[in-house]
Amino acid sequence: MNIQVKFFAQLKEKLGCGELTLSFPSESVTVSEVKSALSSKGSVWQKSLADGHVLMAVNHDLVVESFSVEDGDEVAFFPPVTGG
Amino acid sequence: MNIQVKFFAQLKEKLGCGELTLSFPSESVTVSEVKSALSSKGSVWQKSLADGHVLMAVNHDLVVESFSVEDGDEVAFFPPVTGG
Amino acid sequence: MVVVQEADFDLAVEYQKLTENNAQDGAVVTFIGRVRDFNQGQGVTGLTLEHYPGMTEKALKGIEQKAKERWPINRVTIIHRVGSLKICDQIVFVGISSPHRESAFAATEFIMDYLKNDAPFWKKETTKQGCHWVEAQQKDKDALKKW
Amino acid sequence: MVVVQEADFDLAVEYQKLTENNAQDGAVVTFIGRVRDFNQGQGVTGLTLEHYPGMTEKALKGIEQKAKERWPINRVTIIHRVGSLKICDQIVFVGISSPHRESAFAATEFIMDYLKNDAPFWKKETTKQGCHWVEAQQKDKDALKKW
Repeated sequence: MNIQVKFFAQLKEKLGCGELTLSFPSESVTVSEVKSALSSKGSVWQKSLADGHVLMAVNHDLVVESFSVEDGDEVAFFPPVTGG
Repeated sequence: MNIQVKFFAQLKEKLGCGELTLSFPSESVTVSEVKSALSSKGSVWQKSLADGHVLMAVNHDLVVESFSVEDGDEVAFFPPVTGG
Repeated sequence: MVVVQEADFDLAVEYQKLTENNAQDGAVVTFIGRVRDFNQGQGVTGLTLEHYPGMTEKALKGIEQKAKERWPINRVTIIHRVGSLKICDQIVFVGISSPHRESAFAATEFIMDYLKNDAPFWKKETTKQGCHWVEAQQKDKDALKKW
Repeated sequence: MVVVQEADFDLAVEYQKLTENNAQDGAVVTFIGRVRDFNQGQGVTGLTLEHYPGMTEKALKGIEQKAKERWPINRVTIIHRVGSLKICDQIVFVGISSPHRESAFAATEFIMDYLKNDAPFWKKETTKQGCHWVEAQQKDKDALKKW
């Protein structure tokens, strides 16, 4: 299965990446497993995503790490929000 | 001493009076004594001013019955307010 | 700033006064009270607002001062109309600017809650059946408990 | 109604939308957030607002819905700007009309508190010394505790 992954704000700048596609052999993974896959891309990725303040969204809804991601889903990681 | 007394809203309508002057032989009286003097004007006055919801002001500040009134003061009686 | 007037007020003009040359206040809260078509009478067609000239201004200034002592708010405007009003007419405006939203919200609501209990205005509603004085409500008294 | 846009908004126009043909709502509360000249940087000259297109609208609609379930409010408008903003520029508008002032106040503040925590916007401040991302504040998280 394939998922789309997006990054925003400081996280996008640190990773030097706003968007990428990830493939998994299984039919679903948890957000935590998406994080692990991304962390294997290097120490900046590992360190940035290990930050407990990073927020996660699947298909535009905030989720927790145990949330299940399926084929075609859009997963996003971003720092705490500061609008308003 | 002389004081000016004002009435507003329902109270003014019930008493058929918006304003009057009262004279007292003493140099100061309490608001409660002003009420008593007014109540002696008749049963409508007595009944209307006995209503525990009636508010009292002296020189444009809300006061309690024990507040002291002096020569030249403006005393007002009115129902609970309903602005806003 | 406290104003008691028969004339209507304009939200855009009041907002301008709260914000012009004001780069320190990130938050502006406004409250507008309007004449509803139902209240204590069904089918309200309008109302007359009586007040106690002189005391109204003093009471409102006192409430403004209490709010300023309690919260870091910079600009405060309170406007209350008197006289004859129709359905949907504006009755009262409270506008506050502050560096912080929580202060602006709290102070605006505080001013309205105290205005409802301590400022000498009285509403007489007109309905198709005639007119009557609006009765003060216990919930307005209760609203003060949160402050 | 939820809008995310680069363009500025006009309080008078938004107030008109909240009140036209609306004889049932006696209370209108508005909040406007503006760019201050100080924040986490001294001498802020402006800021850039990044967002997550698609999710911002969904998050704001969700917050609007939660407010409507909780209070008897009739009309709700949320507007949030994105892109480059200068000092004193307007950032965000929340406007609510309701028959009762307490609901209008509570719901407006509720929406701002949740927007500050759950809507994917990020501010980058520009100062004379350069630019930096604004850090989220604990007090915004704490603000949710009252709801």
